[in-house]
Amino acid sequence: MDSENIFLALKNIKKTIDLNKDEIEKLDQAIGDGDHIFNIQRGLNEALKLEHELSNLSPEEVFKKIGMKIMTTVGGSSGALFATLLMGMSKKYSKESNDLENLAAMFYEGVEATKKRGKADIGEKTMLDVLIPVSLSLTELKNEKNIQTVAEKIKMVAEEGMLSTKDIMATKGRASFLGERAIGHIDPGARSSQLAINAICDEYIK
Amino acid sequence: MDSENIFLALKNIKKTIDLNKDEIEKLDQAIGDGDHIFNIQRGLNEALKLEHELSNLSPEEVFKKIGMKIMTTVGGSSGALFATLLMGMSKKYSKESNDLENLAAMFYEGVEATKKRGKADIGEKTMLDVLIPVSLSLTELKNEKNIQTVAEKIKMVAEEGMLSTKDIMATKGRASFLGERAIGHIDPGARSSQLAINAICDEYIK
Amino acid sequence: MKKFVNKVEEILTESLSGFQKAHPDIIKVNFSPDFIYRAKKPAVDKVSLISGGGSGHEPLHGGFVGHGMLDAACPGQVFSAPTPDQMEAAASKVHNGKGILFIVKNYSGDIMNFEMGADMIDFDHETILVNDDVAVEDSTFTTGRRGVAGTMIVEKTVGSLAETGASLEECKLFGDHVNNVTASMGVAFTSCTVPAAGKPTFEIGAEEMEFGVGIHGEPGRKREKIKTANEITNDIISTIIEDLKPNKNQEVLMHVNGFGGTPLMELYLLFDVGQKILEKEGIKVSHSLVGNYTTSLDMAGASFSITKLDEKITQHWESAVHTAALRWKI
Amino acid sequence: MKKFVNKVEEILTESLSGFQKAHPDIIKVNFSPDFIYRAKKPAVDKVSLISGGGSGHEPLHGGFVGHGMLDAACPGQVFSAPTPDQMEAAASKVHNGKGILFIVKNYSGDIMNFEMGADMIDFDHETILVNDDVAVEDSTFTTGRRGVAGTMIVEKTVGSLAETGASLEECKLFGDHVNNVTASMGVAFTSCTVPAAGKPTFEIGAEEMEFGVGIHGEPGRKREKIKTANEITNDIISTIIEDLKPNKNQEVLMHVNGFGGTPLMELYLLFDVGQKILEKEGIKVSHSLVGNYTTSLDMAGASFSITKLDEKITQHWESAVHTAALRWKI
Ligand SMILES: Nc1ncnc2c1ncn2[C@@H]1O[C@H](COP(=O)(O)OP(=O)(O)O)[C@@H](O)[C@H]1O
Ligand SMILES: Nc1ncnc2c1ncn2[C@@H]1O[C@H](COP(=O)(O)OP(=O)(O)O)[C@@H](O)[C@H]1O
Ligand SMILES: [Mg+2]
Ligand SMILES: [Mg+2]
Ligand SMILES: [Mg+2]
Ligand SMILES: [Mg+2]
Repeated sequence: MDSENIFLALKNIKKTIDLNKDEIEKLDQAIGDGDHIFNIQRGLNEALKLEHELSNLSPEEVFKKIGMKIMTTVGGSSGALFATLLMGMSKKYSKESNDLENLAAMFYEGVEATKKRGKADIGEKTMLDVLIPVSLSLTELKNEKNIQTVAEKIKMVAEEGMLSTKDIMATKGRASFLGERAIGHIDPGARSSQLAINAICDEYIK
Repeated sequence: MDSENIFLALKNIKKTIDLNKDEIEKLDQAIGDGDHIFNIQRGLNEALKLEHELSNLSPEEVFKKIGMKIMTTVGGSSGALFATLLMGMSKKYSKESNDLENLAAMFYEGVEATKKRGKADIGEKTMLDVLIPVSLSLTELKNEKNIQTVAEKIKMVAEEGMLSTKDIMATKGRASFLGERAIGHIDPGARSSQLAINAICDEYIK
Repeated sequence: MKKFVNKVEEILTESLSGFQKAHPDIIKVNFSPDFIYRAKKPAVDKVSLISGGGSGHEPLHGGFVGHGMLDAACPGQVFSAPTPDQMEAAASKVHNGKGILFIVKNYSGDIMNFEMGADMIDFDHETILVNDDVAVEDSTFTTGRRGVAGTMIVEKTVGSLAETGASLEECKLFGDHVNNVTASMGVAFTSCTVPAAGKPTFEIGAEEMEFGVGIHGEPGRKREKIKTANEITNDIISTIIEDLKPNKNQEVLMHVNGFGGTPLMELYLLFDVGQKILEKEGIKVSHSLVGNYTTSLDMAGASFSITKLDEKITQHWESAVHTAALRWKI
Repeated sequence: MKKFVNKVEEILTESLSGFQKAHPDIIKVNFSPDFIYRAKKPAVDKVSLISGGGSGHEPLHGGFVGHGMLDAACPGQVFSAPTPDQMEAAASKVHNGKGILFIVKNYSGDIMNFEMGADMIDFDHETILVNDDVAVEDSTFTTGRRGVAGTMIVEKTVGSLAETGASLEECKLFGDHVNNVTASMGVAFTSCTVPAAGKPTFEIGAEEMEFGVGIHGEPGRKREKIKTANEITNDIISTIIEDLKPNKNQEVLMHVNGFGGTPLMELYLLFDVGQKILEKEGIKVSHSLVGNYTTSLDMAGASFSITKLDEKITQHWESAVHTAALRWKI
């Protein structure tokens, strides 16, 4: 894991998000306020601008600085949450571990911080319905040798999590104001999180 | 000429105006502010409410009171102008004259007052392009015995006047602000005046 | 039509009734004939300022009745000049010994109805005709230019002068002067919808704007493709400057006026752009007003009004005012 | 999209720049991180009030910075909560020895970003969460209700209390109290258009309205056929009354707030209707505010906010205020 990998992942995420812009926009228009796509696009653009500045730093520094950049440029719920996720992740990087072990530990820490920030948990129709299952699966799979297997599994888990947001009411975030009217709509943050995870996984699936 | 005639004429005018509502509305929307139809409909409704109150009064009183009602309920250019026309007309009624003589003299007086009120004359793309020629024709025809001939002639003159407003620029009224952009549109006040005159004439054409 | 309305014919009466209830400390409303007047009689003998015009431009004029501005306002039906009996009744109510000054926007309907009202009163009176809209060619042979958002600048400054006890003649001269050094122009993105009509006054394409639009949605100079805020402001300001011919270092008041449907955020953006353009011309924007003051119902769009300031205008712009829509130093 | 804009990404910066130029006597703007703060430091040591939220609701909150209301406001991107560094920088700038009181509308994004900002400062601080929107069910297990137009009532009254030198705790308690006795609900006829999106946030039929809409164009209680002003107001006021449970003879402040695209004429009409309905219930509207204060860009529609008055709230509502958007007794 190094700065180059991380920025490659970011670029892949950006590509996927841009490709799915209209869908994400519509999801937040349906049960939110319509800004989610602009928030994450702004965040990705700002993060990518850091590529040269961060090119020689350690992964923990890279995650921390990207997290701070997102914290100071995105705003909204997703800005606070994704910044918390990334800054949380930066805390658990260990030179001693391999990439998958690192990722599992870091993601776990990041997701825990995100849960605290959002005062939310699984089943509340938020991005956590993707992030939590993914974190749990990563922990389970952290010793798996075949990275493609991991990627395929994670991809599936993320998609299931994302889809699970469709038929429930929201109890956190803006969609919670809608009560039953939110049923039938996928949560925008769950969708963007799943797309991001997808983009990372696809790099390891031949 | 008595109160009954006058209210019959008003009712006929109202019928015609209502039938041509959309066209009049569009004319003032094109080169004015779109209120002309509502102004004249409001005026006609208010005037018609006076029917019983004025039923035993002399024609001069009837014209005067209708004029005052229009003055106090219509507003806009047409309110001021039609009120001036009617109040002007009321001044020249003479018991000694026959109806056509009366009408010619009264209308002449009313139109003169209207010209003064509007500081306008023929050829400025206003209702005066209908009212002035009609007034002149009435004066010419005031001794004509065949009332149907008069009605037919006046109807024609009014229509010519109305149509003449189409291809000129306005130098008075709201349409004057448009300069060349007013060319090609008939003046709303000319159209409503012509329709009113038409409705009166039709009563005498079998 | 999407409006908060019970019966279309009652919209004006109900709105005036709400206006009276919302501002009992500042104004009172007389119904039939309709006019708005100050809740408190002025403490001094002063010239009484009366304005009015069609409704649909709120807060103009009723929102400007109160200390430091108007003594009364006569609201007509939406976009129709008020009737003479309103002016007569308002004048009789507010006359205060020093004559009546009518402030009238330059439209045939307003002029004629105010004239007829003036004919009905015995007090001394004068009329200021406001014609600040440079979108329209000026000519002595025609009706000339329209009166638009500059009207409130005339009402504010002359209102302040009147409050000092100045004579009718002085007030009239000063008002004409303010009008002469004020120029305005606007642009519309959408049409307004007159309640009685129930549909938009004009059609306009999704990419079009009406350049030089009037405050009743009347056509302006031209229909064109929508431009950037910089370009639009440039076009407007250069037309205004051509008319006002300000000197280098001239201090001006710049009023960015919303027509009703444009967010405040955009109006402040326009103010920023306008200030920069004027600065480049060496003109100093020393005073400002940004907001929806002379509206055209729900029309999206905005206008700029610029007044060349001198010491006297500045003083009377800055002075205390206490009305429903404009309030400072009091 | 029809907006006055140069580059969509610059709209906020340019608008803030114009805001600063238009009100140099009242506010200053700090850029990167963006916040609006008072041009003059308060004369007394006082609790510093900081609010903020997504842009697009102007004049909320920047228009309420000044004597008697806020010390600073942090504007986010359109409809996106501001970022924590803005709150941190604003707090450092305006802290005045007696602690910071954050006034936050009850949205996840605002709450989290304000929390993160608060974590970054060393001063004493408290937060008032405003959740006045009765369109939304309240429940301790969910996010609860939205914060809408009642926010400015909290800002006005707590701002006034802070000006007296009251402690942070006192201000926080009073703000929570005002929030508790304030309830709001709105209805939309059209959707707003977020500049970055370039098209309306929601589709709505020519005869439809969104009952209980949020100030970001979020769906409300239900989509229904458009009704008369009387019916709409009845529906809203009865929901508010159910929540506030006022006593007979209760005095209230009634705020009719336009969402941006609705003419003032209609807002005053709504005020008239609302007052009549409350009067029938034996409730006295003793204080009023009518206008576009908490907008949703160009959305057509309006909301009612009602605050049950007591002596203390009344006093702090009436007291002097001097901001860009609200100004009286000063
Ligand atoms: N309290 C919360 N906990 C976890 N996730 C949340 C919370 N609130 C919002 N979210 C997530 O944030 C997403 C919305 O992000 P965004 O639209 O950028 O912000 P906002 O809702 O402030 O406009 C939601 O779809 C949801 O996934
Ligand atoms: N100065 C004038 N002299 C004569 N007729 C005029 C004058 N000004 C306006 N008109 C007439 O009035 C008509 C417009 O009436 P209306 O729409 O009711 O009033 P407004 O123009 O005030 O909105 C014009 O079509 C024109 O015929
Ligand atoms: Mg959102
Ligand atoms: Mg007209
Ligand atoms: Mg008119
Ligand atoms: Mg948001």
